[in-house]
Amino acid sequence: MTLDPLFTQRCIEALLFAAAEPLSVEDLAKRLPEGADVGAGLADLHARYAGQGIELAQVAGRWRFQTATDLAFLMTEEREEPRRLSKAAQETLAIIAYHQPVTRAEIEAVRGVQASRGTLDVLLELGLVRMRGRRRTPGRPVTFGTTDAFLEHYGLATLGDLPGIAEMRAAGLLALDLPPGFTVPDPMGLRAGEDEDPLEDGDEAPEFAQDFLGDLEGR
Amino acid sequence: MTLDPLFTQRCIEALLFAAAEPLSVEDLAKRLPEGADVGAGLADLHARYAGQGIELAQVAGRWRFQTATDLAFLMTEEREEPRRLSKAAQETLAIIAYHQPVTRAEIEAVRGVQASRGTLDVLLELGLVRMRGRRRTPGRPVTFGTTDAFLEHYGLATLGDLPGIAEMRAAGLLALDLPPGFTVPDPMGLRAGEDEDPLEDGDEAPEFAQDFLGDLEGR
Amino acid sequence: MSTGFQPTLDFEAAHAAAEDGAALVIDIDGYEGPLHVLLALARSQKVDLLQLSITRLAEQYLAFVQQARRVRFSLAADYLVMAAWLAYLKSRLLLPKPERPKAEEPPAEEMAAQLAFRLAKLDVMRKAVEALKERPILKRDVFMRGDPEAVKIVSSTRFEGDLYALMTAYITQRKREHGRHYAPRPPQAYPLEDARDRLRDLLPEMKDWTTLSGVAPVERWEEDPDGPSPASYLASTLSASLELVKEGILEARQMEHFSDIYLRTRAEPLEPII
Repeated sequence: MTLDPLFTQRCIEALLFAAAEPLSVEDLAKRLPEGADVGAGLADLHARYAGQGIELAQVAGRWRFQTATDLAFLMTEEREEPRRLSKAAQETLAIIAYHQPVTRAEIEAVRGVQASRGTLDVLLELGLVRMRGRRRTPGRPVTFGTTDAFLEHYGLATLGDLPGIAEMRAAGLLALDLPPGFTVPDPMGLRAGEDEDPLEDGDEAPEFAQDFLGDLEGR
Repeated sequence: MTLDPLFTQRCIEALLFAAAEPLSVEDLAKRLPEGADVGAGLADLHARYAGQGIELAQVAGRWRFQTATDLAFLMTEEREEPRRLSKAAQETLAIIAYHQPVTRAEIEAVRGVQASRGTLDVLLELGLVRMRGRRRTPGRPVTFGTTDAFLEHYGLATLGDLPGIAEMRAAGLLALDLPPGFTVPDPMGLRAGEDEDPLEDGDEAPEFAQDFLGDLEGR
Repeated sequence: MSTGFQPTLDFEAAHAAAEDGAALVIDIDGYEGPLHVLLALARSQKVDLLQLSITRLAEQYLAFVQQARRVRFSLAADYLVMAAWLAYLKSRLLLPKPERPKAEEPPAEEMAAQLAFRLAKLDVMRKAVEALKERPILKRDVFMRGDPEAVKIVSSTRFEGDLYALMTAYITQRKREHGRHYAPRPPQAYPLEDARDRLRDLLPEMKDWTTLSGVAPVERWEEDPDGPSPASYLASTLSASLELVKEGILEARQMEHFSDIYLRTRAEPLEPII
């Protein structure tokens, strides 16, 4: 038995509209009468809404209705003051997004600075980043990756849709293992013996350490 | 100056969609670019949505989108309990994960409150937690541990991949004022074979097993 | 927010200044570390980062560090380490190659290429940050339905919670556990001395047999619930009465086990039993 495609389309429309969060094809299929072609319904719906004030978008592998991008100027009342991420946090988020799964040490290696306290925490707390597991290397460091909330926030259907990721990968710029014998000094290594909490090691250059952190965390 | 009617229609569509409550014609006019014909826009929109899964409706003189009335059957079916773990369940799960194999009494000792009946049941039902065996101590209490589904959900290859004390500190979860003896147990703990019996041999303490299971199911 | 410093790292300004030829940006607060400075300087060469002139970059960086030190006497070790390494690399690049290169060190050109590669890596991440900002961001550019019908469609097998939440849940409890202290209050006893003194005062009134519970000041417990318990009043009074019996000024009797104990003042005191 096949269902009327128009009916399927209407059902999907109503479900997506009513839902508080994006729905996956499976979520939809479960709610729809048996035999409904969800994929086709979504495609029809997508076409019907193209260019309208509301659009059908795929984020994190799920579907949602959202207002058209070009109408953002109207939404002054709905706009929420976003939590402003520090430059360090933004860069860390980008590195995690493009390199995941990635360890803290690898993030630091790309940035050339030790991750300040608060940078990763903020991302974890905001739910943009999550711990994924552990790298199977000595020390078994924890790896980080992005969450569905990250994809939803930036309106990305999948991680493959990250801007420029294909080009970066092709250019080898996303490889985490640097070429063998790479020996740019690791200035952090020099301080490894000291406490990892940089707030305490003020004895070397007190004002600077202080300033530096104030700056990094001043978000 | 008159605006493109299609543009007006799109603007109204987006505004009504994103608004937290129904909007009056005045509300809309205030937020639209000057010269927009709100009445005509609403009429166009109403016509466009007629017979779709979403409809434009007027309630108490204000406008809003709503799901088509004939699709209400889809909505009622959906009122399903969201599976958000309660705080108690989340906490209990965390203790079981880190301290397994662990008895109910031990869980209560860490939490400082008596485990409510439902808490463990929910975790058992979700398949995140399982009964592992019996502790070889007086009373032979049942011990709990996590399941493969638990590992899968959290993206862990093995229990050894659970973030340890170092990661907790790195994530800023551990303050410096912790007592010196503070440790986080290794969930791979090799105690398992030593003080635990497999669950199957329930014949040694039949009444207890009986009670216990009755307890679990009697809710 | 620290007001004394640039709260948002102003790379645009640094970049622009670096582009004015050899102009150096002294405000090192604008940078997070040596690599970020190097990247800003490298961009001023306006070439593909992988085609960078490392010797020129090294010179620019050394000049930067020198000026920065003039402005701010103490400069973080990272900057100095990088400066020393770049000076070394530059000299190796300029010097004629030794016939037999030292085995433990890669050729200088390779090290230079690797530095360029590393800068390129940081550069693409910088660009990625900008590209992400251009995305239609939820609640800034695009909006979900303002008033969803409160129907949350979550399949029952899916539940919320990630490792961070699990860790947080665990550690909050462990912290609570450490903050929890069990401090039992030592039980208060009715002092024997007080009981004895009180009983002596009561002696004149105890010509007739009186029950022990009638004599013990049990009712005090109601006035002062934090004080000794009724049992303690009873016990101390009994002990005191036995002492007085021993002294020969009080009589006590009990008809059978667990029945009431009666006390009476002895009309004629006996010789104390020593």
